[in-house]
Amino acid sequence: MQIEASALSVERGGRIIFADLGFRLEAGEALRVNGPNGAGKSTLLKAIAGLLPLAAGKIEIAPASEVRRAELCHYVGHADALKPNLTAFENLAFLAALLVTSAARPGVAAVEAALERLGLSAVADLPAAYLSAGQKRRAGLARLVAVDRPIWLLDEPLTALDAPAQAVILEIMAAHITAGGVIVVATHTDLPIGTADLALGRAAHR
Amino acid sequence: MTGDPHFGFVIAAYLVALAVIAAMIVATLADYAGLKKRLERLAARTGRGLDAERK
Amino acid sequence: MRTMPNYANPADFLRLVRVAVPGTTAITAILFGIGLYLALLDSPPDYQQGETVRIMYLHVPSAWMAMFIYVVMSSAAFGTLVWRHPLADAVQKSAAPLGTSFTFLCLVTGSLWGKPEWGTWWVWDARLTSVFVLFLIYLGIVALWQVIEDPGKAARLVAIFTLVGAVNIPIIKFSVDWWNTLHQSASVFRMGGPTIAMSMLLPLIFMTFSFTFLFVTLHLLAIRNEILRRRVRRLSMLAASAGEAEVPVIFAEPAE
Amino acid sequence: MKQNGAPLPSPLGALLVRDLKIGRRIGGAASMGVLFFLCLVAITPFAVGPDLALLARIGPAILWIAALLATLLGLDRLFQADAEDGSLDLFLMSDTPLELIVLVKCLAHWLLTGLPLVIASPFFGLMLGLDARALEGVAASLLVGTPALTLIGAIGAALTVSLRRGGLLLAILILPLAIPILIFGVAAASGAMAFLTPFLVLCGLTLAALALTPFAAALALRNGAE
Repeated sequence: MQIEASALSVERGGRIIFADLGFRLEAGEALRVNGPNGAGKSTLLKAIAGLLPLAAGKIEIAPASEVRRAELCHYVGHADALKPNLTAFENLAFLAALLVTSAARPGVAAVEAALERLGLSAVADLPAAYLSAGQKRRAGLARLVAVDRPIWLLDEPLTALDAPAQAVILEIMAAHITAGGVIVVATHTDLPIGTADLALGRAAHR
Repeated sequence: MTGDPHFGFVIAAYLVALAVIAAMIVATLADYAGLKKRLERLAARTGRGLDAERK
Repeated sequence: MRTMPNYANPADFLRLVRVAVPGTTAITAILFGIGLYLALLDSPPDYQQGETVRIMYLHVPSAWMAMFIYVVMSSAAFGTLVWRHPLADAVQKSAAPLGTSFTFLCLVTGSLWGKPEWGTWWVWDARLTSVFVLFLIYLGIVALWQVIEDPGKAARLVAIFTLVGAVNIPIIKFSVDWWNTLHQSASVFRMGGPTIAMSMLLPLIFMTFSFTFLFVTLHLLAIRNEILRRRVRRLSMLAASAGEAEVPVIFAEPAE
Repeated sequence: MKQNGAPLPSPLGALLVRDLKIGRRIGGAASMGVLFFLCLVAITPFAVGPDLALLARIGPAILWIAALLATLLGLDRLFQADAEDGSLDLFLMSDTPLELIVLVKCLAHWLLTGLPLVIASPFFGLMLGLDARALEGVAASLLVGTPALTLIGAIGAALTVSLRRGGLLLAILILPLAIPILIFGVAAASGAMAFLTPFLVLCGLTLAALALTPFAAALALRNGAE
């Protein structure tokens, strides 16, 4: 698994967010994207996920597969994609069912294991509205564990999490890297796992 | 009394009344049963709940 | 020495319910027994309408209940806004579905009572139309309860709407009556005329009291339900925060 | 192939169950459509007068206009709720085509809003003095027509997904497109002699909507995504 982006540029609302951006990630590598707010970190992640059109440049994945790039990616944005009046389990079970791919067909056990992994099994049958911000964030991240997708695109995954919870997330990210996955993470904090760095902001104002 | 041609309407009215009243009673009691069950399940988890009711 | 039971305190109120409900249930049963006997067996048919007048013994009491319950709900709403007490919220919330049901019963029995006389299931008679508008207001209140998540906020917002509704009901009543006379519809619907014979008044009184006591019983039970529902919500949140504490610190183990 | 424990439902099945659950639970807006429909029907006699003969003549039109407005004004949250909490991005990243996802969301919306309208219309028709035959006509035409209203309305919902006050704009956009459905719907509902022809045209319109609108709505969602 290798992902390479070259001469990327994305435009939104007539404004060039960033231009002529490139990076290459081999299996088992992580890329940390940092830069001031509004430098386009989220935009880059969404562009990689295929949620936003590219103004220029291209993103290639080797080995080439007929599956859309979006179906190889997990994207965790600021919003946790949780419906307040559904329970944590119902939310995650739906997302797992939605994001199923030919390579990974999680069952109910995988959903329960993911909740267990994120320390949410005690609150699994409570409506998401009752969860704290930290629990909601962990519930949002639980889909990373429930459905196996190689490319992880994480936007500020550690916000609203206390130290033990952050440790769990870092642990999961480390596990994904050692398993040969790829992570692009937008964050201000430095990460204990080895990452290449990509600074946005200066490039955007060329 | 039942000779009146419109007697059917009287019966219908009393049946509807019975149905509405029965529905209210059943709904209230079923709601109570459901809440007690959930309270017992929650009490088992947080150690309060039902005994708070018998305080 | 046990302090005076303060029924504003939910726990004391729950004990009141356990004590009072068997009593009111018995009274309701007795009243219904007598009322139904009088209404169905012991009262004469109307010289004009014949047997269908017996529907009046359901229609009029349920119309009275629709108004009575709205008054109960409005006073509870006033209590919610002035004293912000959860028990007033429970009284107000539990009354709404009961009021809706009695108003629905009033409309259906009114339609069944009118059908033999007018040949159609519904006539826009002034009184029936006013009850119908009251029914729409009740539906609005029940819908509003279901849409707002936080119980405290819901109670205050619904209380405001209930009181606004209460102010508007007389205005609606007046304008519907005027509307009805303006388009003087062909048939005039006579609801048991001003002077009801004693033989008909008695069953009417008994049925009205039995409906009222039925409501009191159901309302006490429904208030208890609301108290328990709020307790379930609080305990669920407690369980959630309790769950927060148990983040399994498992990063020590090697990744599986 | 990782396969463990009981299998999860198919993506579309899971989506349908989820939307139905959300609609019916606290905060869900399942019964709003029917109540709004009832209010619209209820206010007409106050404007037109209590004369049942007149009401019977315009009854089918009143019921259809009420159904049209109730459906359209209930659609603005169809995609907006998902867009706000991030679910829409995940729809775009699923291997299930967005068009089918749109179709399933319309089905869920129709089951919660459209179908109750069809079931309630005969009862509300009684208040407008409709006779049994007219009630059947209204119910049948609504049964076939409301799906088309939901489908076309979904395009409007997709177009206004990122707008703050999308609800009214949705109605303004979609009302002109819904005119054919309204014409043949009311014609079928009140058609004293010719019920079948307008009814079949209405079926045709609905089938066309079923086939075409998901593509338009999906396209709008993809382009609207910020």
